[in-house]
Amino acid sequence: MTVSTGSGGRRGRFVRRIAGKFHVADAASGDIWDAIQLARHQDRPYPLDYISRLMPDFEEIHGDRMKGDDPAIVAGVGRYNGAPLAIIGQQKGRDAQDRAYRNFGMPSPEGYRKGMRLMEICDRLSIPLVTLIDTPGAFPGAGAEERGQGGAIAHSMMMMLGLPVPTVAVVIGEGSSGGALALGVADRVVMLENATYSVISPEGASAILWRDAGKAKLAAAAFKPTAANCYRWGVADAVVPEPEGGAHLDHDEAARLLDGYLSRTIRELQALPIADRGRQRRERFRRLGAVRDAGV
Amino acid sequence: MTVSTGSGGRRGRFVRRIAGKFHVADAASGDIWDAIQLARHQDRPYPLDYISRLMPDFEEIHGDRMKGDDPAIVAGVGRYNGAPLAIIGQQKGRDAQDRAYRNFGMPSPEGYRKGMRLMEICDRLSIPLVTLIDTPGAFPGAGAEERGQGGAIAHSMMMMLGLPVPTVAVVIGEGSSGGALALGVADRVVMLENATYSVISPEGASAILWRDAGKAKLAAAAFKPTAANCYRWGVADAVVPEPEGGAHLDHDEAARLLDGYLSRTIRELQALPIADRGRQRRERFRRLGAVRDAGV
Amino acid sequence: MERNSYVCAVCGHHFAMTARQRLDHLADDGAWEEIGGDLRAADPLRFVDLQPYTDRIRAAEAKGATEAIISASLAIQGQPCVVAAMDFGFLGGSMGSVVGERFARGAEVAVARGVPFISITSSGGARMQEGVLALMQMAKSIVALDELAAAGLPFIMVLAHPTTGGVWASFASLGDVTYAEPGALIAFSGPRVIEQTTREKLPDDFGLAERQVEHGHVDAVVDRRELPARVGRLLAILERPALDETQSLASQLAQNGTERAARMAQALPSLSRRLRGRPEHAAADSGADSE
Amino acid sequence: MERNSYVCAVCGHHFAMTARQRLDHLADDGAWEEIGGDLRAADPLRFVDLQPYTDRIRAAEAKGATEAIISASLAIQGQPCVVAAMDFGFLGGSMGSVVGERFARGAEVAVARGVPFISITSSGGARMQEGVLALMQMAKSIVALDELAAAGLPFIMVLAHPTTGGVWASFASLGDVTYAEPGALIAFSGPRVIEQTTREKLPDDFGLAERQVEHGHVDAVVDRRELPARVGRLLAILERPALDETQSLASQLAQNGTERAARMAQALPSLSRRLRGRPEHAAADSGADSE
Ligand SMILES: [Zn+2]
Ligand SMILES: [Zn+2]
Repeated sequence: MTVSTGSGGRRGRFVRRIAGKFHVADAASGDIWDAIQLARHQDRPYPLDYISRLMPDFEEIHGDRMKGDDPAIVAGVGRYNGAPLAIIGQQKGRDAQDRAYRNFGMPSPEGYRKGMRLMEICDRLSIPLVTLIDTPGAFPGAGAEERGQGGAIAHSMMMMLGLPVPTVAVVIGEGSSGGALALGVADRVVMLENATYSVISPEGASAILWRDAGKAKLAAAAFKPTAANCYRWGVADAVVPEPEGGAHLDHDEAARLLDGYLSRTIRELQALPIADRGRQRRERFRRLGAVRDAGV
Repeated sequence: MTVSTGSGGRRGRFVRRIAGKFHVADAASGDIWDAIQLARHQDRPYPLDYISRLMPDFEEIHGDRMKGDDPAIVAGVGRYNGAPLAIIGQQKGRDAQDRAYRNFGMPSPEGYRKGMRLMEICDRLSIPLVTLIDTPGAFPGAGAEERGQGGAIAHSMMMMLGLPVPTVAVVIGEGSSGGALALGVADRVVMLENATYSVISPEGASAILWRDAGKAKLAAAAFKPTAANCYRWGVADAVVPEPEGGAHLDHDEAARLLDGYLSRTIRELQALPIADRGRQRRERFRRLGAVRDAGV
Repeated sequence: MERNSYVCAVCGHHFAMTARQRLDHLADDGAWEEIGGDLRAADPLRFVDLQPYTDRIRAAEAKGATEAIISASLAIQGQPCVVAAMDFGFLGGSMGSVVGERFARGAEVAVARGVPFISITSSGGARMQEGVLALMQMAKSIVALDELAAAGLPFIMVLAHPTTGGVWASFASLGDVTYAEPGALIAFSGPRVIEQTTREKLPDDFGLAERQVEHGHVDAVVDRRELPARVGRLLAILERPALDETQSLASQLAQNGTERAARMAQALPSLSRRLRGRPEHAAADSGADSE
Repeated sequence: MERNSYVCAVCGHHFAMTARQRLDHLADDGAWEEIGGDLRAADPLRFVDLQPYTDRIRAAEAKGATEAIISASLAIQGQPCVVAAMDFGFLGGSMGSVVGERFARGAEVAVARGVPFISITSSGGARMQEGVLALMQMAKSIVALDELAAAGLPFIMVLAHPTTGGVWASFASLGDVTYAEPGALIAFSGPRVIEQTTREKLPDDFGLAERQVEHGHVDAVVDRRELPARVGRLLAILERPALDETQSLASQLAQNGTERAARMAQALPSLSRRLRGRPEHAAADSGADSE
């Protein structure tokens, strides 16, 4: 039996990527909980905060052309470094009224379909795409289910996978569940320093795995969903630094730091032949995971 | 001023096609009204009648993956001449209950979206597509409007135009309005002998143009929407004969006659290079219409 | 009125504008060059309802317009583009062969010049007097937009009152970005037809631009007075960047990928799908050499 | 029970089946060959909830199955294909790295052999104990289906009770044709989560197969006893025809078109879109010679 989780594993393609250049501390569970609080801090910049700083000229699109417009997803095109750039992100609200309007950043199928409409525009007009991920998950409601929440997420992943343009996914806050991954199938997946990325929120896991709503801290410690760990697992390709103390303390500086990463990365991706970009994107997601081989 | 409606017109591309091989009688208005009655005859074969005869093994698909399933549109894949063939058609009902169930063959956006789902399958799996057109029009309802009836028709046309597989549209009964054309952007558009194809139903035209619901016969005579005339205008590429007296008298024979045309035509289209097929399909629809040139 | 873009200064009502007024309003310095202006309506069906179609055409032309649409080359806020503006005053803005033809020629000029295409609609739908040939103009408009998309050029829609029937069910539904003027009725089936067919009682605001935003069919309601600035800003956002060295390198490399895809395709049966679907993927499959 | 496909002869209730039982039931003569059978769950997070993940794996393996999915080559009604069948009995059919990997390998074998791919799902969703790496298996399944689509091969889904969470939000939603077993619960968020989050009171039949047909997400509810015949018939319908002379001619000609498209692409900047979008169209533009 071979445990193929190290870089020397026999079946190289299933070996997760090991962080080389980024210092990964095995954080204490208290630190992980702090990261989760920071990732959800209500003063943390949301997509529209980044957009207004990175792209003063931004045209937001609205509606899925079938049912309605979902304010939990922001989508549009702006001018960035002398060329058009498309953005899709989950948008939380800051005050009580706005939070309700944005449905706490939990998208409905209409939101993902608005995103797919923008992806089609990216395809037609050759516009690179950046997604900004920040959601506790897709909205769990009967109507959303009836209108195809599962299929909307699946199709969004499939469409992102096939886009011929450069794509970058940035987890800017809380990336939870398929509702986050729907916008996450990109050439590069990166996380802000205090962002988290996980299969489920700690509260959800607490209720399900511990059968006790009060074990969220334990769950967080078990999932270890920090940027550093996601980088170590190969789920994140890079960690983008935040201002000292966290992005919520200085939106302008947070946007500048993200700007630096995006400018460089989009340029790098554009320099790749389309064929290589597509192959690398597929191989990136084909590879992720950790398995044992019980054979020989 | 040049009237460019003859084949000798100066601007060849806008000249409508003139029927050469098909005998076109300038039908008296009574004959046109008879054709309209035949096209709508309640014993006339509907798509499922043809399908059961042409393709005993047929798998119908259901649902648009967003809202529901529209019984006014039938879509599926069957085995035809040793290969898969996809069919989409508007389906009317024969008895009162079935007519209501099928909404009198008036599709909702969900129906066109089910059709587009099948077109995607045709694309992925390289399956030729035949559409069977028979509708008084898309359903005029507030809900259908809210769910995007206009966009569904437009997108259906756009998707048909871009399909890389051979496509044949057959007007088998009453082809009225954009609700018919949504399934009509094909390599070949043909009409059964007693079918009609028009911008609006005679009753609709009567109410709007004559401001009198009782002038349907007059409207029919003005529109002349018969297969022979549509062939003359270049809107139909061929007229498929029906059994003596009309398709409603002998479904088996009607299916055999259609079978003969489809077998030959699909084979012909498959022999064309994809590039030529796509170009010819676009040119076909680019050309249609009749204009005067007021210049030089 | 003209100085206020034909919008009532008191209540904000947007009055109808002719196609010429539309183009004067949008174009920098009011300068535009017409495309396909010589085309006039024919009467292929020799159609007569309460009066002959030719009489209707003559009467409409006598009012000054030559058809229900004008396509023109112009610049908006410094951005060159082509605009196809409809005119409800000409036979209810109905789409006959000339409308389809002028629309298509507008798109073709946009492709030839590599500039965006914009349409402002105001139409009751297909022109019935041209019968099924009017219906076919819906398909012709789709072919034109398909050309535009293949050239990677944007299509921007502005829906003015009313946009109904076959116009809404063809090109007007296919904008990359879609604006509507306040209070514009936007529908495939008009309210009267719906009420007669289904016996539904429709709300007063049925199909209005503001409701269409709620239902997800329109991106934004834009006051006409803001329209030139709003469209100009969007064109500036979408403007293609000049090719710099990095990008020409990238496109060279991409071509290499394509050639490999083409070579590989010769070895496989379902080539059309593969190339159509994803050239980069097909190429990846063919080349272990590149890994 | 086994003779009746684990369906109650009295009330028609469909009892749970293991993946092995599924494959035995579908395969001609019960013969199938496993793909990726050596793969076993690892514990990348050293995860502990009420008990260590490694203990859970050991306990599940002790019951006989090696993981929550088996991929296998087999024939159904004479039609060769690959089937990936899930097993709710193994940790709730949850999708961890092994499920993602075996699913992907199944699709890859289908591509290598040029045969259709079928999946039967029964899963509570992502395997939480593998954290975000479990989430990534959703994306991996999408990559696998994308390969399958690029090869022009069908993907047929059979949704068994229950199909929820990340499985429904990834490959299980993407069948070319999608069947469901009677009474199967199909949902992204389970009823309990919905009721807790939104305080909605859900109907008893929430998310059941029969409702999913009404809402347009499933093509047909198929009784398990009919499943081999129904799937076999569909495979026979979709079977690729043998290449006859006409078609090889056509594909040769198509290749000519492609080569021309590639040549033309060298002269144009936005090649990726054009080729991606419509090779036939790009070729048409390039060649006045063919008109
Ligand atoms: Zn006023
Ligand atoms: Zn029982």
